[in-house]
Amino acid sequence: MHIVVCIKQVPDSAQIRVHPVTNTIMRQGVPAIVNPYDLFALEEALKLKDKYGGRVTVLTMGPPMAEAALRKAISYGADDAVLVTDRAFAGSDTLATSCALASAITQIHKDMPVDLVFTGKQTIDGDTAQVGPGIAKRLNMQLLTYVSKVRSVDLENHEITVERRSEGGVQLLKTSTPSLITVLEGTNEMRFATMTNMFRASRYQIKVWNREQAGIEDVTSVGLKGSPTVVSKVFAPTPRAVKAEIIQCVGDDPKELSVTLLAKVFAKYPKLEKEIAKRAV
Amino acid sequence: MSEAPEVKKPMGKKRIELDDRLKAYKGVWVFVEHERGKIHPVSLELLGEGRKLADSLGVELAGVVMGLPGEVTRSFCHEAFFHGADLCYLMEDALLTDYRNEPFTKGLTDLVNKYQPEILLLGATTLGRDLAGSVATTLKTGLTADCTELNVDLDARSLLATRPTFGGSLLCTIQTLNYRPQMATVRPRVMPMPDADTARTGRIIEDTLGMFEKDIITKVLEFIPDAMQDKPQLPFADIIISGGRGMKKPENFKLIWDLAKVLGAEVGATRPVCQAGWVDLERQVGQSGKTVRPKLYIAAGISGAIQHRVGMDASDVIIAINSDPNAPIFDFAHYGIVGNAMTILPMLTEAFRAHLATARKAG
Amino acid sequence: MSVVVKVPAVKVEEKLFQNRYKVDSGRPHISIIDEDKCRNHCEAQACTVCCPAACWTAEANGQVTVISDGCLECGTCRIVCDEHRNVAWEYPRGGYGILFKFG
Amino acid sequence: MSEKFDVIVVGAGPSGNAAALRLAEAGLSVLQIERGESPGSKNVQGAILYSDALEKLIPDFRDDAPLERHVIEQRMWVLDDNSFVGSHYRSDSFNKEPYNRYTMIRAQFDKWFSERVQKAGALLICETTVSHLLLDGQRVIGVMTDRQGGEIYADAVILADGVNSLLAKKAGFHPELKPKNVALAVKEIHFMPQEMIEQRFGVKGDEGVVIEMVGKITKGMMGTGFLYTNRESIAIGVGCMLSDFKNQKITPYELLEQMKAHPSIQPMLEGGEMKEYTAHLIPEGGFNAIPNLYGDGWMIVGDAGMFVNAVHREGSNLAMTTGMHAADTLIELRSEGKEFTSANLKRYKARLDESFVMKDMKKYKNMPDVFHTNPQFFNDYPDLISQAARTMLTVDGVDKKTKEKEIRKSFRQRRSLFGLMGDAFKLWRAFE
Repeated sequence: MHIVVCIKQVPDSAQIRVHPVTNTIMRQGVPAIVNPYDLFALEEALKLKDKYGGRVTVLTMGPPMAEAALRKAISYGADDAVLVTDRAFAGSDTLATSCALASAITQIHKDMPVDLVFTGKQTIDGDTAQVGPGIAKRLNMQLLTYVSKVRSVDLENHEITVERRSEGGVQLLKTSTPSLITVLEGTNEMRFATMTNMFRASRYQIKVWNREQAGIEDVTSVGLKGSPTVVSKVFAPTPRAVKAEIIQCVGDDPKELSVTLLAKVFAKYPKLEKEIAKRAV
Repeated sequence: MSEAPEVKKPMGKKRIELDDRLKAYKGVWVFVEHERGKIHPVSLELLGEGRKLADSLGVELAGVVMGLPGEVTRSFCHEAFFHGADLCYLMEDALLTDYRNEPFTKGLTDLVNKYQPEILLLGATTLGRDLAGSVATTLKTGLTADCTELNVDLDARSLLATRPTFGGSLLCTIQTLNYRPQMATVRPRVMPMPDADTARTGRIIEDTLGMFEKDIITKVLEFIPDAMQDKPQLPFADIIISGGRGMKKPENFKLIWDLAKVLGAEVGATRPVCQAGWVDLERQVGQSGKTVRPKLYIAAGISGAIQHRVGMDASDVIIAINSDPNAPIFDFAHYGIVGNAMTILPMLTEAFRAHLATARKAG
Repeated sequence: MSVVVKVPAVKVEEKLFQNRYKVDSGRPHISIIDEDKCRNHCEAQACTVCCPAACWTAEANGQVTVISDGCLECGTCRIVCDEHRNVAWEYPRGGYGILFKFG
Repeated sequence: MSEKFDVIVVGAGPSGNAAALRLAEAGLSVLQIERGESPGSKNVQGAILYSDALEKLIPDFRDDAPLERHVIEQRMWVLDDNSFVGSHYRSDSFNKEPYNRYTMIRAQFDKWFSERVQKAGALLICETTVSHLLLDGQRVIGVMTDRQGGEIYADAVILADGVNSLLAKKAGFHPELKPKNVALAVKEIHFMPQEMIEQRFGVKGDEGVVIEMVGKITKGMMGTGFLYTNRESIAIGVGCMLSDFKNQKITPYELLEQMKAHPSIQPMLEGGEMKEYTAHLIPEGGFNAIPNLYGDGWMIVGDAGMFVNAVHREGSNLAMTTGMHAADTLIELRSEGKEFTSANLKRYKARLDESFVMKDMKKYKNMPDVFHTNPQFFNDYPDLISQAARTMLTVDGVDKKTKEKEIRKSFRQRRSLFGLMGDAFKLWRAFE
């Protein structure tokens, strides 16, 4: 079984700061990490490899420094890593990104047929959750999003059974491979790499492909030209005009504070009081 | 992230600017999502928002209803009319009983190609995101995900879709310049729910899927509804009590559960708390978690970082308890108590309990 | 008499909140060797005063507890316990613990 | 199959990087093991970089090292409760290239340094904690990491594992640190627009200011405060002997908070955004606290070997220099075909004795004791000095001669004349 896991190197969004005056992103001290959602996808793929055998190839599109993300994936146990990097990719939106990745997967497929493609459910920098579906459509693969568990894989009959989170519950789905699976967070816990894999990751020669090597002939299908959407404005959220009314009382007695708070809230929001009173039954 | 270039962007060999074929795309569509016999509230919120967009563009608002043949599916069209739709595209087929990507993508793509809307909106739910991504790629058009605000640029008849980025610290407005339809998914609980006008009615345009079960590779073996699994339903809760790092220890979350029990409320939490495993990931409120819009949101020991704020600041009433008087949460909460959440929460629980007891006697 | 500078109560949690951690849940890297020693044989309980991340708490019943999630890995608690040597102190597993952005 | 290298360097801070760089350049197979996510992610420093030690290792470091500002002005402040007496030394000679002192951000500097080391050919493995040394009798033959299959072998192991150096302690090479031999420093980094810093400190471009502080901010504890200007941030911190924290029951972050609220310091931080809070131990025990530095198959460098000059606030330059000498010792022995035995590694110590490292350590060897036994240096004097300044600078109709007399009197009230002379003598002796 051959699983391709698409990952992305992202800035740790929890550490991002916005310049108070210019509203620009201040990148100093913001670490680049593997998109945390993708780690669930990688671990799920590695678990399948442990169970059914085969290979795991990690794939990313990004600047040369994204190599670090792939190296990390190797340390966890991925077998191969491909970095697709080219100036032509700059400014790609989700449609253009899915085009580039789909094309690269096609190239990987030529070396060794791909049975499954895994991705995280979304990235923490873009939060779009569109690249996975986009790849599936371009490669004409079955799409299984928000998968919380891979129940079984039937290698002989090219079948896979998964649990998929949907709005009101969990769907148990059966489909044929090749298919693309976006993995839900919390599905598993990333393993602690072995020393052997740490050495392997440090020495691994990552395959670096430019646009042509990734099999993308049409330069207008990627980068800015291949992106139907453009960012027309970036701005900071407007602060709310009114600040909180701070409840105070003599001695700051917690009991009195609580009672005062309820009195004030209910006086101003009688509807809320009714809503809460409904719960008295 | 690229800044907006003012140039019209050529695509492939054919289109240089919004060509005549694309100019024919007219109207605003809302995909009406339903599962287990109920419309997803986000679809109604979107109809309310879509109505405004359609009015400013001077076009009609249409709902798209896909489902198994029968009265229930048909009733969703009427509900769409009540909430602002002028017409509905109805596709009934037994293959559309459960959501599956393949038939829904084909059905919606066919409808778009045939009736050519200029804007297509879906809820940013698991279903909506799955379907929107597939349809947009199939149509090779632009899609803006997880929006929190929609507007139109009337000159270009262009949808201005605004969404949080970089963990919510910034917002960006995204346009689809030379492709139609312009697609967006919108977060549940961000747009206000429009009032239903049961006197409203509209046209139903029926169409067919034209697929057979044997064409569809993915099969639904079983559906395990959440009610059986006791999953928290944060986005639709009317009252939410949330805790952050200021709760200091996982054991202290009991104080939050106590208050939630008294009020029949859901329990929420910030990302660090969820990541530390103090509470279930499903309960995370904020940029990478759930967006909530309860009638009452009580935030205990939450500093109010932007990542959390974007998920809850549309709540009707926000009460914050934090020991730091300078915590950003006090900048957008309605009421605040500066103090130790561990001592105030039990007293607040007591106060609510007493209030409910009085209400019980009176009622 | 000298003027006393008024300082608002310090909340170390707010400081630690700015830091980046990868917490190894369920695997604390610091622990107390013999709880009885802290309770009955250590008056000073210096760890509860000197820890710059307030990981150590003196409980009302005389016990000392440690929660190492916010640990800055400085080693203070281990060294300050020089009379009793009652702190089992290891580095967290590779990659876990505090991750300084600036250092 | 376990891996084997010529040398394993534990730690990718300044000392470990210096050692690994030298070894790799000389063609030895080097494995460097770092427990942080990346080099620097576990390290804390003020941070001032003195260029001379680094220059010896990487002459062209200025081309691409992540340096913040070059220091053109040094301020020394003596603070009492609400004022300070200070000296500023600013010279345009500090503005001539090549600059000699820079402010920097350690997490970024260490990462850059490590990239140079890797380019030279050393293999780096991060996110891996060395749990103990592998011993064959008394000889170190490798290390054990916390990962599955974690035994790795080497002819020599350089311990660059920082002030806590658990490895040497576990192996019984040296005893646990004493509270009186380490200072505990806490620090915050505050970000603010570049223009604000330039305006506030009267600098432009890459120019920077360093402020060292003593006085009431340490509440009578032996220690100092500091404030360094980075490009778009300010590092502010305070460090005191751990034994003093312990004896006086002072909480470090409260001490820092009170220092930040000092009327002379608070305005410099206004409008900034605190983005990281750190704490670190500094081995300030001096010459007398230096442990055994080598043995069969092992050497200690940097903070692990207590190489810090507390008086001159030097550490990373000593770390790099010791790392360099440790590496050069191994390179020399290898070229002579000699084993890395204790007897042969003695040359490391000899090299250090010859260098400025041991000379400086020796020169100030009595300083820690003088300060430990004479708290007046951190307690009474700052008060008296600023009181004196205040008295002289207040125009109130009292003639200067009377004022001088008052000042002398107040000094004598706090310290007897004999005590004053004694203090001067002690300081002189310690410095000598």
